[in-house]
Amino acid sequence: MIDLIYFSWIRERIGKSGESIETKSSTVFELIDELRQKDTRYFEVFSDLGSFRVAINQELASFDAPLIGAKEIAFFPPMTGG
Amino acid sequence: MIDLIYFSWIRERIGKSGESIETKSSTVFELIDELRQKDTRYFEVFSDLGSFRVAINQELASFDAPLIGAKEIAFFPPMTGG
Amino acid sequence: MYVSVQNEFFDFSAEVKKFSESLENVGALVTFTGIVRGQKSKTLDYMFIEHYPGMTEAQIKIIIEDSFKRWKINDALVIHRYGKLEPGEPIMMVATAAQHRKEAFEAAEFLMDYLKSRAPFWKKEVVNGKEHWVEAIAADETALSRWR
Amino acid sequence: MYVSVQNEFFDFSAEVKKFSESLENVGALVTFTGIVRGQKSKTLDYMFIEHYPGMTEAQIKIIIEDSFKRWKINDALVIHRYGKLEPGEPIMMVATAAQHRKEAFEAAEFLMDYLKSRAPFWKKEVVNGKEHWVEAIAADETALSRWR
Repeated sequence: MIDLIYFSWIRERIGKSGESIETKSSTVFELIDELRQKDTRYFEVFSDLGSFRVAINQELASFDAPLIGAKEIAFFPPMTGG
Repeated sequence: MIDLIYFSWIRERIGKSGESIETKSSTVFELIDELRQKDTRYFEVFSDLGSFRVAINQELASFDAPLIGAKEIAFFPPMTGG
Repeated sequence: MYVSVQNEFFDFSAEVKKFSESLENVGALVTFTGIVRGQKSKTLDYMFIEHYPGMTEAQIKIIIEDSFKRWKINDALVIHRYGKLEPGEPIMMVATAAQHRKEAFEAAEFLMDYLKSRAPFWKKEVVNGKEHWVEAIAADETALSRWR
Repeated sequence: MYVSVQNEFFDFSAEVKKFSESLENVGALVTFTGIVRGQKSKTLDYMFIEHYPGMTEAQIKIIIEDSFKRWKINDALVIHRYGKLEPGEPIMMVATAAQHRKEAFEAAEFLMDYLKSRAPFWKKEVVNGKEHWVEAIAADETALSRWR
């Protein structure tokens, strides 16, 4: 089981702050593809790879990062801190 | 009459913080030359043009600035504020 | 190093006083404070900041450790708020202490640039009752590139 | 604009508080504080700062006016001391307020670079009972050149 966490408009559009899933995806990119196929909301949220970022176990990761050891994967828009 | 003011090591080496003089010099450079001839202390203080700055009426001036209208001329080393 | 991610209001002058009193042999102290602007044309009702608990503080510490490697600085402080913030309230602050001004300024700007685009915070503005998420601006990403 | 050339000690956190309370619609506040270092190898007894009364304050105002022309900043503050200063005491401070961080940082650095080399102050250090005038360093003159 992997915990998915959503922030900002991703959380709002998917309609929940997170969920636990079973996946056979081996990279972030495969996981995104899997999520896209869940339903239209997911498809729309994850349609533009340039519009969001991903963190694995609370560290920024690239889309081709492997999911081995991933317990918590977060999806969020580019940060706007400071 | 023009008031000359000296700061920092220029004041210390000349041995006074200022003096009033009559001069026929028409530029800062001529005035420096005139001061150099007063005595050895002045000659040494003003020997290296790169070691000091000049202000006319409290504004930084170049060595070729004319003395017309000059009431107060200050000599000092490069500033070390901040 | 002092890092605080908090909802509570903070008094930046009191924080900088506390920070400065802990320092020794420091010649230069730089602070940056970000404040919620009460925009002129549009009327900002309030701002809301969401963050990623757990990741936020860890990420800020990594950024500060990185600044310690890049510049000879004595110490650094970061305070960043989340939750609801009214116009005029402090959002966050950075303070850096060094022997010389160049290092203190550069480290503070570096920390700011990284906090803007790498610390997991997301700002929402509520203007005339309508809310929208603040979009990341390209200039902030560009600002980061000078530290590579 | 607030300018003070003074012998008296100042509490920079109190000054920045006062300054910040006078501001409206500001998003970024940068402060720089210069502190007398208690150098490690050599033991600084104290520092003495001489200045050019009359010219000093006028010169600082000109520098601030110049910063107002170069950047969109809301306000700026400069406090600079003269006379005898002990290690650990504040020498001077600069504060700038703007809508955005880039302007506030650049204006503060600009003011610092100009104060270093253009405001008529001269520092003397007294180390183990021996006094010497601090020499201007080439790096400070170089720092100025980036604003031309």
